[in-house]
Amino acid sequence: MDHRKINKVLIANRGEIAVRIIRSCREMGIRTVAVFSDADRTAMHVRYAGEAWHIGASPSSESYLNIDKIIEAAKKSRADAIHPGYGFLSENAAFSRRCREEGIIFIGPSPEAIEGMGDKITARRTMIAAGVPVVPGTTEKVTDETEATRVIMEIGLPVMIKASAGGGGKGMRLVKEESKIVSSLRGAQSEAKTAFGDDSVYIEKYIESPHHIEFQILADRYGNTVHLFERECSVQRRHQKVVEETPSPSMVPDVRARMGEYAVAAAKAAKYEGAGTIEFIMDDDLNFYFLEMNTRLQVEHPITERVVGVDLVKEQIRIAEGNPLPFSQQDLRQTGHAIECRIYAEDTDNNFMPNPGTITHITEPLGLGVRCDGYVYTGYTIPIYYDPMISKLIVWAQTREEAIERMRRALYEYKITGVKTSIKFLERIMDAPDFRSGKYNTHFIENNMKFLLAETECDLYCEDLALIAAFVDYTGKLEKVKLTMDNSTVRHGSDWKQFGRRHAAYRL
Amino acid sequence: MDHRKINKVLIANRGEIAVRIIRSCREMGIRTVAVFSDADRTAMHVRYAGEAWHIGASPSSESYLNIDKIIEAAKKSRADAIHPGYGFLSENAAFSRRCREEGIIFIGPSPEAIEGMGDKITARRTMIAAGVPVVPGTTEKVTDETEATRVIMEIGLPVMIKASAGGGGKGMRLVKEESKIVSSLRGAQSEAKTAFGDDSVYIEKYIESPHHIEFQILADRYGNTVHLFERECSVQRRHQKVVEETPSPSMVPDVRARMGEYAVAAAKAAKYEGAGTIEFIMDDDLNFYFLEMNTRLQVEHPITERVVGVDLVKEQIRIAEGNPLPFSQQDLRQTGHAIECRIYAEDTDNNFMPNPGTITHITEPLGLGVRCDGYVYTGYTIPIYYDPMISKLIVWAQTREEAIERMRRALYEYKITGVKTSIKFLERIMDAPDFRSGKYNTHFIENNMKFLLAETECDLYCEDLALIAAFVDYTGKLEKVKLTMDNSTVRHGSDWKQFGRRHAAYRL
Amino acid sequence: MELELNVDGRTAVVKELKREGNMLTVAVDDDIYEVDLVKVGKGEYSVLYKGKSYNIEVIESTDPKHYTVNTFYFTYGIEIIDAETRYMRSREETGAHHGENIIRSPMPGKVVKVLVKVGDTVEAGQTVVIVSAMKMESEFKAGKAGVVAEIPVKEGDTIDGNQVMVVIEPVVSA
Amino acid sequence: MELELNVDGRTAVVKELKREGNMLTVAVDDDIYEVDLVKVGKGEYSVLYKGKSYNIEVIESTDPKHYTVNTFYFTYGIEIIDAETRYMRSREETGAHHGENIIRSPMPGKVVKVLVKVGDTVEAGQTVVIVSAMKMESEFKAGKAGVVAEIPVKEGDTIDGNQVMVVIEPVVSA
Repeated sequence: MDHRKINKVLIANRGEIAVRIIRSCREMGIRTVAVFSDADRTAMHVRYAGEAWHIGASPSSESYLNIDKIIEAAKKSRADAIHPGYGFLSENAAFSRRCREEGIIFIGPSPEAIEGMGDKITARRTMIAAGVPVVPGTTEKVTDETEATRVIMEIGLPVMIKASAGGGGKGMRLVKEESKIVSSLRGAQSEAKTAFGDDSVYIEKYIESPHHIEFQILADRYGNTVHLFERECSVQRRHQKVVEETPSPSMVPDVRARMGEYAVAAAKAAKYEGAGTIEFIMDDDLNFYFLEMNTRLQVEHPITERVVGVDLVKEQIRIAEGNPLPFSQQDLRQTGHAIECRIYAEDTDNNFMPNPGTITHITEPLGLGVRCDGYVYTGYTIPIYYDPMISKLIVWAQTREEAIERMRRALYEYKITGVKTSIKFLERIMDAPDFRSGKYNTHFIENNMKFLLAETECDLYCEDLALIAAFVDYTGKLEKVKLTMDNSTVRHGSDWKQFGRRHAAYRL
Repeated sequence: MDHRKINKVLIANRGEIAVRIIRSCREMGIRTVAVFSDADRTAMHVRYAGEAWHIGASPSSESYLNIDKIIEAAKKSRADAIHPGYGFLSENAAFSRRCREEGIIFIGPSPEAIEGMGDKITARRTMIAAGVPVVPGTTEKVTDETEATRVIMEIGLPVMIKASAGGGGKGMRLVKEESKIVSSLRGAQSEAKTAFGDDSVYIEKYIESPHHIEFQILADRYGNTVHLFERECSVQRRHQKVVEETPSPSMVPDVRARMGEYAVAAAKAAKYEGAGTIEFIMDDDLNFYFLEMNTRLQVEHPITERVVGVDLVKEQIRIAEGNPLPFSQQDLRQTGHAIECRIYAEDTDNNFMPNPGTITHITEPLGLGVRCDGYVYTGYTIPIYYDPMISKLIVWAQTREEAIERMRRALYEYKITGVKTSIKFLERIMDAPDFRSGKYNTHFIENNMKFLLAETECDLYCEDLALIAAFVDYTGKLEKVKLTMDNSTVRHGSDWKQFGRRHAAYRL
Repeated sequence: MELELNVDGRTAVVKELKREGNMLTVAVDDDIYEVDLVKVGKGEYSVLYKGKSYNIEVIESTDPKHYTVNTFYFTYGIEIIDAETRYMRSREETGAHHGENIIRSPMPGKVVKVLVKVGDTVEAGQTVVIVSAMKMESEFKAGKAGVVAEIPVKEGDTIDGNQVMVVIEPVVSA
Repeated sequence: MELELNVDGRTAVVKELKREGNMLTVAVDDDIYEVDLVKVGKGEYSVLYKGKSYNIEVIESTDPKHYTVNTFYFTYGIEIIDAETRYMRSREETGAHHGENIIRSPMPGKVVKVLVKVGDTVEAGQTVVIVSAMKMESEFKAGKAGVVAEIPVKEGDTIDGNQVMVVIEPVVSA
C-alpha cells in the first residue's frame, strides 16, 4: 500500500472526457499522453496533450478497446498511470488487471471491484448482505420457466426481467401480464446471450414512476469513504441521459441523508477504491432501492464538482497515488444548484438520427456560472465511429430557477453550424412546465415529446430577412467571380501578384 | 420610494462589460438595447443585444460620452433603465441627474452620492466624520506654498500630493525631499488644472509598501448595506490593475472583519445605493486607511461573484427596481479562491504599446473553474478608439495554490492571433516567486520586471518545427496557385464551374 | 440587381433598390425593407432592422446556389433560381430519371448491410440498406415499389452525407 | 522541393525528402526530421514529432512570403527567400533609398501631432510624430540625424499598422 507519485498519465479515451482529464493533469503538473485512432489524428485531445501516440484503425475495437495497443503506448511513452475516462475500457476488469500486472497505475477500481459490481446478480447479493435496500426480486439466476412464473407472481406484476451482465437497456423486458411471462423470459435470455455471451437473467419489481437518482462516492485505500450527494438523472431518452441536475428537485433532507449513508455502505461492501456512482431508483413516495454501481467517472460528474467544489479527476489521481482523502463527510456540502445538458450531434426532428460532419462554425457560451466541456472546433470533422455527444454544458446558480434561466441563456449563446445538434431540443426541455416545476420522472421525455418537438414562433420578419441575407451573400459571390474572371484575362508577369489579388478577392 | 419593475435596459457602454450586463439581463427576462459608435457596428454587444441603436462618431466624446444621444436612444427604444457599466459615464453625476429628470432609472448611485465621493477632499472629510480611518494628511484644499511646506513637514516625508478631482494617476506627485516640495506642488496643480479643470490638491502621507485592498459593498434604498469581502488589487502597472484576487493573501480574519465594518460605514456615510467599492491602502503591518470610493461596478467584480456566489449585475438591477437586499451580512461568506487576469491587446515586449488590429483566430479557455468574459471574435477588428482590454479571465479553485495552477492552465489554452496580447506576460506573473508566495505589494511589477519580460525556454526543436510548418504552408500555397493558373487557361462555358473549382482550391 | 429565391416552397423576388455602405434598401416581393446589414465573419451577417438586432448565418450547402440560413431559432433552406436552375429543373422533370426512387443517407456513415441486389423487386417500405453512424444503426427503406436498378455502394463502404446508396426504378405497368 | 528560409537572422535550407499523407520527412540544414504534420484549421498545424504534440500557427503577415509563426511560447518571424526576394534585396541595398530613416507606426492609430515639416533638420532621438491608439499616446523619434524628406500623413489621419509616417534622409557630409 505504498505511495507512488504519478508523473505522466496516458488517457485511454478520446473526445471531451480526454480533454477534461488532460486539463486537470496540467493543473497538477502531470504530463499527459493521448492515444488516437486513424479517424482521430485531428481530434482535440491529440492537439491538447503533451504527447500523442497512434494506436490503430478507426473502429474502437481496433484502437480504443485494444488493450495490447494501449499498454504498448503506455510503455513507449513511459506513462506511469492510465486514466480510462468513461465508456471504452473504463469498466473492463481485464484492463484493470493487465495494468496491475504491467506495473502501471490504473486510475480506477481494482479488477475485483469491477467484476463484483459488473455482474448484476452478484452486486444485488452484496448489497443485500450489506443491508442496502434493493428492488424486490431474485438474487439467483433464473432459468426454469415454472419457477420464474411462481417467483414473478410472488413479487407481483409488473416486473422487469434483466440480464445479469447487462447495461444500456439490452436484455431487458418489462412484463405486465401473466400470459407474457414465458415469452418475455425467453426474449431477454436470447438477447442477453447475443449481447453479452451470457444468458443469465434476474427479476425485479417494476417501479411505476421511477426517478433515477445517483450518488457520487469517493473512497481511498485506507477505508475512508464519502459521498458527494445526489444527481437527478431522470431526463432520459431510450435509457440515455439528456439533462442532469443537482440537488434533485424531488429530494428531501432526511431521505438524502439516508441514501447517502447507504451509498457509502454500498461502496464499502464493494471494497471500492476511487470515484464511483451508486445508482438508485426512487418512486413518488421517495422509497428508494439500489439499482447498480458504475465503477468509473460518470459523464455528468461536473454538476457534482460545481455544487460540492471538488475536482473529481484530481481526487481520482490522488487516490490512485495512494493518498488518503483530504476531507471527511462533514466537510462536504451542496451550495446552489447545477444543471448539465448533453449536446449531441443529432437531428432531433428526424428521429434523433446521429449527424456527424464538419463543424463550419462554433461559438461557445461563456460568462458567469457557465462551464462548457467540449472537444470540437471550427473546421473539425466529427468522425462516424464514435459517440454523438460533442459537448456538455454545465451551469450553476444560487437557485434552481436561476440555473434554468442561465441554462436558457447559455443555450441561446451556443451556436454550432455544419452539423445538426440537440441544442433547440434542450431549450424546449428548459421551457417545459413539467421540468420547470421539478415534477418529473424517467417518463418525462416520452410524455412531453409533442411539446419538445414543437416549433418556436419566429417574429414577422425572420423569413424575409433570411432571404435578404442569402441575396446579399449570393450577389457578393457573383461580384467576386466577375472580378476574378476579369483579372485572369490580363496576365501579369508575376504569379504572386496574381495570387495576391485573387487571394484578396476570396477573403470574406 | 416606490417599486418599479425594469423591463428593458439600455447599456450605455461597449466591450466585455456590455456583453456581461446583457447576459444577466437575458437571464432575468429583461430586454436589452445596445448603443454603438461608427467604429462599433460589428462589435459583439451590438450582435448580442436584442436591439441596437447608433449614437455617433467613433471618438467616445461623440458617442459613449454624449449624454443627449444616449438619452435619445433610450427614449426611442423605450428603455426604462440605463446601465452605465464602468468607465465612460458611469461616475458622471450629470448623467445620473439627467436620467432622474427624464424619468429613466439609472442603475447606479444618485448624482449626490457620485459628487460626494468624486471630490476626494469632500470624501476624506465625510469618512473622517464617519470614523473611518483615512491616510494622515490634509482635509482642506492646499494652495499656499509656505502653509503646504509646514503641513508636509508636520505629516512627515515622504508624502503624496494628489488632485482633489483626481483619478488614473493624473495630478499626483510623490515628494521625498523637502527641497522638492514647492516644485512638486506646482507640478501637481498644473497637471490637475489641465486634466480636470480644477487645480485643487491635497496632501497625504505616502505609505511605503502599499497594498491596494478594496471591499465590494451593496446597499439598498432602505438602509441595508452589506460588504462582500475584499479584493487584492496590488498587481498594478502604472496605476492600472493587471491581476486581482480574493481573498487577499495578506489578509487575516480580524483585520478583514474590521475593514468590512468600515466599508459598510463608509457606504452609509456616503448615503450610497447600489453596488460600490471602498478602496483602502494597507501597509505591511496591516494598518489600513480609506483611499477613495468607486461609485460603480468594477472591472474586477467577477472574482467577488465567484467566491461569494452573488451575481452583482442582477443585484444592481434589483436594487434599482426598489427591492430590498435579499441577504444580510451573516448570509455571506467566501468560499475558495478566485483570480482575475486582464487580457490587453498590447505588445508587452515593446513598452506595452497598445496593439489594435484584426483577430485572426481566437480559442477561449474552458473547463472546470474557468470563466472568460470577453467580446472579441475571430475576424473582428479591434478599433483604435477605446480601451485595450479585450477580455478578463477568471478562475476559481478551492485553494490559492490550485487557483494559480488553474490560471496557468487557462492562459496556456488561451490562443489569440492577429494582435499581440499580454497573455505571455500574465503567465510569467503566475510563475513569479513573489506572486506565488503571496508576499507582494503595488511595487510587484516594477520590482519583478526583468523576470516578467524574460523569455521562456523553448525545447530543442521549436525553431526547426516552425520552419517546417512555414515551409509546408508556403509550398501548399504555391501548389494552389499553380492549380488555379492551369485552370484559368482552359475556359469553360459556365462561370460557376470555374468558381467552384477555384473556391475549392482556396479552401484550407 | 433582382433575383428569384425559393424558401421552403415559397418563391420570392428580391430586388436591391439602394445601397450605401451597410445601409441597404431591398424589396422582398411587395415589401420594402431598409436594413443595416454587415458581414461579420464567414457566412455570418449582423442585421439591424427597426432597431432590432438579428444574427443570420448563411451557409452554402451542396452548391453555391443552395443555402441553409439560420436566424434566431429557425433554419431555412433557400435556393437561388436563375436561368441555369430553371433549365436544370425542366430537364429533370422531363428527363429519363423521372420517377426514380433514390435512397440516400442524410448523414455520413458506414454501410453495414445491403439487403437487396440489382434486379430484385422491392415493395414500398421494405428495408434495403442499413447504415451505421456514431454507434447507431439506421434502416433505409424503399419509398415506392419497384426494381433495384443500381447499388453504387457495398457493405463496409464509408459514405458521405447525401450519397446515393440504392436506385429503384418503378415498374411500369403494361 | 527545397527552399531557403530566414528565421530571425538565421538562414536555413529546408528540403522535403518524402511525403506520404501526413507523414513527412524533411531536412532542415543537416538535420532530418520525420514528422506527422496535418493542417487543422486556417493557418493551424498539428505536428507530432518523437511522440510530442506541437500546435503551430502559421500566419501570413505583410505578403505571402512573410510569416509569423507561433509555437508553444515562441513567436518567430520567418521569410521565404526565393529569386524574387534576392533580387528585391539587392535592389534595396544598392538603390537610391539606401540609408533612409523611415518612421512607421507598428500599430494602427490616429496621428495626433506632427512635430516637423518637410525640409526640417532633425537630430537622432528627436520626437517627430505622436500617434494615439486605445487611449494611449506614443511618441516616435528619428533614428538618425537628417533632413525630413517626406511626411505622407497629416494630423488627424487614421493610419494602419506599418504605414510610413515620416521619411528622413541622412545629410551627406561633404
